[in-house]
Amino acid sequence: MSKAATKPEFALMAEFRSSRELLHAIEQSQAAGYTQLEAYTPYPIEEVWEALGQHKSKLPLIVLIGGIVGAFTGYLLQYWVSVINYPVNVGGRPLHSWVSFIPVTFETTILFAAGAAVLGMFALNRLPMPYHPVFNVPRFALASRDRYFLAIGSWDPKYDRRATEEFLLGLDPFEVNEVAS
Amino acid sequence: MTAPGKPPIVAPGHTPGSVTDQISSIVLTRMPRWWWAAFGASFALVMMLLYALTKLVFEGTGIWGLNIPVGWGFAIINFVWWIGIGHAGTLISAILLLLRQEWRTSINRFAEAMTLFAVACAGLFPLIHVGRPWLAYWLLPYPNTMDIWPQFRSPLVWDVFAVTTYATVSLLFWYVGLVPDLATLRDRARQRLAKITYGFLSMGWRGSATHWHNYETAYLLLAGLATPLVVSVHTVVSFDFAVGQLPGWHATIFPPYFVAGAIFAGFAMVITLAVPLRTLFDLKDFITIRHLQNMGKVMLATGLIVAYGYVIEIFMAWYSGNWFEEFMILNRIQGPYRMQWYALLLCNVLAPQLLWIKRVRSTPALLFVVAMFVNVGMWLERFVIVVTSLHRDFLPSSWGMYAGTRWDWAIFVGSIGLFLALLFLFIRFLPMISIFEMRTIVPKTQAREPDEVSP
Amino acid sequence: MVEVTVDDRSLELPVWILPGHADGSMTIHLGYGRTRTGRVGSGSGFDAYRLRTSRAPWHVAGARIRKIAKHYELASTQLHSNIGLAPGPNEEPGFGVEGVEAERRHLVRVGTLEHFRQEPDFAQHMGHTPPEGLSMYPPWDFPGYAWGLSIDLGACTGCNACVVACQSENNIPIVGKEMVAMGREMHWIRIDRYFEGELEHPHVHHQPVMCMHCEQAPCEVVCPVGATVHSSEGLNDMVYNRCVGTRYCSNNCPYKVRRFNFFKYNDTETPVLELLRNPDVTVRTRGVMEKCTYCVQRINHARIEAEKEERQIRDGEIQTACQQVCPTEAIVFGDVNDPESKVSDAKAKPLAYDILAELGTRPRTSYLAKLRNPNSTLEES
Amino acid sequence: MSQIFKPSTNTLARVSMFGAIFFLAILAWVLVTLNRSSLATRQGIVLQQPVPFSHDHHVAGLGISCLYCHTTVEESSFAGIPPSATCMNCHKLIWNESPMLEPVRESYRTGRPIEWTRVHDLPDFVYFDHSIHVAKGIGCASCHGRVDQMPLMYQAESLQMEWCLECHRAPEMFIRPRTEIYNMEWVSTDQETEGARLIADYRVQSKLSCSVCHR
Repeated sequence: MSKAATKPEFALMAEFRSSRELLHAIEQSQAAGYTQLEAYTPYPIEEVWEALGQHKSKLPLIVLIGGIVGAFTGYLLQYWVSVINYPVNVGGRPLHSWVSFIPVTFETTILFAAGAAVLGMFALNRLPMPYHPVFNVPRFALASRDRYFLAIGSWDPKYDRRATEEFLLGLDPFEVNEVAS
Repeated sequence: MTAPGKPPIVAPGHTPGSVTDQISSIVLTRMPRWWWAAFGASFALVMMLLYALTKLVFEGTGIWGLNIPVGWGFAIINFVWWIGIGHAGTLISAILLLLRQEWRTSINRFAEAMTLFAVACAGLFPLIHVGRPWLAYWLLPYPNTMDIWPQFRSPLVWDVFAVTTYATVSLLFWYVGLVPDLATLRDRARQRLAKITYGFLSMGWRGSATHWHNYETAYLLLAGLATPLVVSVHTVVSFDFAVGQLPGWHATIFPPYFVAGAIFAGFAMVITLAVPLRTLFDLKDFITIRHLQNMGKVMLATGLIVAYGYVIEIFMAWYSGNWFEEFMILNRIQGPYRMQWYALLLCNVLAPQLLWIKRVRSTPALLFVVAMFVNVGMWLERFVIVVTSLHRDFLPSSWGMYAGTRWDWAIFVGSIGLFLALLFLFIRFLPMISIFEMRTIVPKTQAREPDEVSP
Repeated sequence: MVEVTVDDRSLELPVWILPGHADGSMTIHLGYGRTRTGRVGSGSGFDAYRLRTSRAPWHVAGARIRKIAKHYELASTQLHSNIGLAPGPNEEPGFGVEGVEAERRHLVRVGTLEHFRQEPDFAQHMGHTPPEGLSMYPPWDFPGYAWGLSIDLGACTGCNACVVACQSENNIPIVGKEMVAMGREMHWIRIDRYFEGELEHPHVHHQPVMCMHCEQAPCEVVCPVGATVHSSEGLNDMVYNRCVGTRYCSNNCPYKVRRFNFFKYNDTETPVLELLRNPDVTVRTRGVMEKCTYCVQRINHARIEAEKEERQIRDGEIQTACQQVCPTEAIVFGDVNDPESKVSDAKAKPLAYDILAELGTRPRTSYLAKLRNPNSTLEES
Repeated sequence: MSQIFKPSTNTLARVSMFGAIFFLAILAWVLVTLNRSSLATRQGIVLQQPVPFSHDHHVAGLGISCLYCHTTVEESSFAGIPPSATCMNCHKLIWNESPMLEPVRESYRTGRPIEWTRVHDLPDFVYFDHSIHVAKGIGCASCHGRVDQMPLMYQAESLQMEWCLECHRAPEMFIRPRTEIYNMEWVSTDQETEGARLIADYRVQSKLSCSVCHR
């Protein structure tokens, strides 16, 4: 535990050995009135984000919009090229050969939707962000191995450096660390 | 989670910590000596490929064995072969994810990488098969001073869109899947350069609940998008033939039969790679007999669909009453390329029947042999479709024969070298098994309390 | 190979056994084996002048022939096909499938005068031509001119003048024996030859084949860059400068009339050769497809002249190069929209038929079936 | 692990991402512009000629018609470059000592034509015919610009295919009465209505088929 913090700390972070302990700690923290919680786990655990009150992601909507834009882009491009810009008799086929335009329309739909999914995911997660205060905690490296972390942000109205630390220590963590900002 | 009588997905005794350490250590420690030898050999093949391509660009398509009537040969055969191989990766990572097949987890990462590298090899061929490769960008729609655009009724333009979309989406899917693992490597790496590189590539992934929530949504959506995409890609590739009116090409069975063939070929290649890799890197705990058995079953099923395709081709030739079709089939069976057709039946229809036997499915060496037969057989299938159909079409006065030249072979073998070289680089620098997904399934597959941590 | 000896002079030659050649005789072509004919021609073939003396310039008797243990590769643009005769058990290989298939596909249609009198449109019943308007696509209009061509198989003697004329008119490169052996000859028009009947005395049929200028061209639909599309006058245009060389059009062409520049066949470096070429036709570079254009340069020239004089192009004003040289006037070209034109007249004849019409390509090139009028007693003897 | 990156890396990461998008956009714009610039087309560039012939002086100053030198423009696909004899018609008498005209006199004496540098050079696969354009009411100035204002000759238009198509798609916007073909200064007062009338009068077809120009 760091003691002499020159700057106000970012958060307090407790390390747990199992997801059950983490879930228990989240419940206890919420019961104690903490709202600015963030949990870190080595793999996705649905119960954790649900416990933290995240039920619906905005991502499906973003992907839907991406797909619709892709479909229109693909089809209108082909229509404009084949019918409006330079209409040519190709093998006696009609100018607006809509059947032939389906494959490309399908592909652009998928392309735009997939692009929207990836870019949307990174944007919603505020990535890239190579620097983040939580990395200041040396043991946080284990968040990508087998340890579970719960952080309470220092901007939480109920946050108090000492009281919160006491509270977290009461949850039977492996360790509680201060996250320097 | 393990049904009685079935081998487990992960060998007993593993914890999230142990899988993390074991898989990341492959990347973070030195490569064994054989890796250098193998990489060196495949790199030499890449150099041969480059030499052959230089020759091709400077002298012309004529260094290949092509002629009129056989305007397509090795290049298109290789293109379809590679793109077919690519399909298994997306299938494993996307479709099996949607079907909640957990056994996919330990093979999806390198299968996806295999997809990317196979698509890279595949993408090379349409570019170089054209007479003027330096103008291949004319197939892309971009505003130009000629005010001329691609001709969107051509299956080759559909191909351009399908293959580029497939390559892009596969790359995104693969990269998204890698981000948490890159973070793992960032956290484990000791050298500063490795830390910075993995740190940049992982974009600052923290594994927070918010991250995972959006991530899982994105991953599921990508899988949902990749599933129809993977089906569409080989469908579009089959349109290259099915839209033509050549007997032997113009068949409505082609889209489903090509997609099944692609999965068939792809799984064969996954087995071809998985069997040696699990031995060489001691991954038998993660790529278990269960995986091999399941892949064997998928191969058997898709192999039967492919065999059905062959039967339907013959049936339709008779049932259509179209003499051109009928002659095409007779020419396959009796014509000058009949040996290729018989070899194809041996490789693609007979050899997979061994997979009915459980002992074959559970013996890596035997499975590898069957997979090699299928790899060869699927190449022959494309040879039969492309060459046998073209060499004797409508006007007997224009019939001809075709044989690949040494440059055809050099480019084909070179593309295998490129594939292997990329694969060796991949296993050197990136985790070949998805670490975070292994962490996810380990608790479910282990009988004992998973969250107890080794100190 | 064989060694042919006449008196004390002898020559080693390759042999090609052809149907219908009289027993105990051989034909040796003069004019080959030259030493100075340029890049492609030098040293090709054998100089038969060594056997010829001024005493017997055209015909030599008493020649002896002996088989020798040498091998020589012959390059041919097509195998000879014996139609109307299934390959028997004693047939030589190479006589079989092509002939049987050519017969079955009714490519060349022949009848006797007697047959014609009984059934004048017999040729049209030999294949299946889909009725006009049977298409999923709305029809395209060709207001103005609509070019078409008709070839009378009864008149064609297979003299190859059209092939040579086309080659000169359209800057078609000579590719040499190795390329021909690989199936890479560049001629835009070829003469398909069929033998009919018994091997000892077959009938020979010739069928010139060039681009059919199909109204529903299979080649055009598959070109990804739009390098082959239809003109407003129904020509199947080939735009060399747009072509990237996917060869898809050739694969999809049922008539296999498209030719591909596998190498840079045209010598554009030697300045003197510039004078050899027709300046009105693009000299094709490597990697592009080419094919018969119905001599579009002549069409354009005639159209411009007619437009300057503010009149329609007259029938017969445009002659394609092959038509121009045809000694039997078997080839007729003109505007099929004009009911008075010669080509419309030819196409309206009962003998007119299209090859591979069942594919729905609607070719603009059509054929007139061949009629024979045999003397029944001579025929049987 | 401890922190690998400084806080400023976050900004750097974001800036580089948007920077990459910006860079690609700029690159695309540069390529599009370069392809249409005079670097690619030679548009507006004065080329070095053996004799600095001034169209400005001869056409605008002296009032010589285009047809005096480019004699075949009405009959042939090629408008024609005059032989040195045409120049000497006048220059036997005026400026006959000028050192600037020495190449012309030398050409006239020896019979070797002057090797002019070609200004309007279409690719070899394009077949352009002057006579039909002149016959259908396209003036010299439409393609060659105000030659009467060019002291030294340069290419006024891009001669790219999209430029050709601009007129072939809408000839009524460029057509003029046949009487005004050689009039450099002619401007229509009502191009749209008059153009449509001329299109009908001259039976203009403005073909867009490939084989009209490429064969």
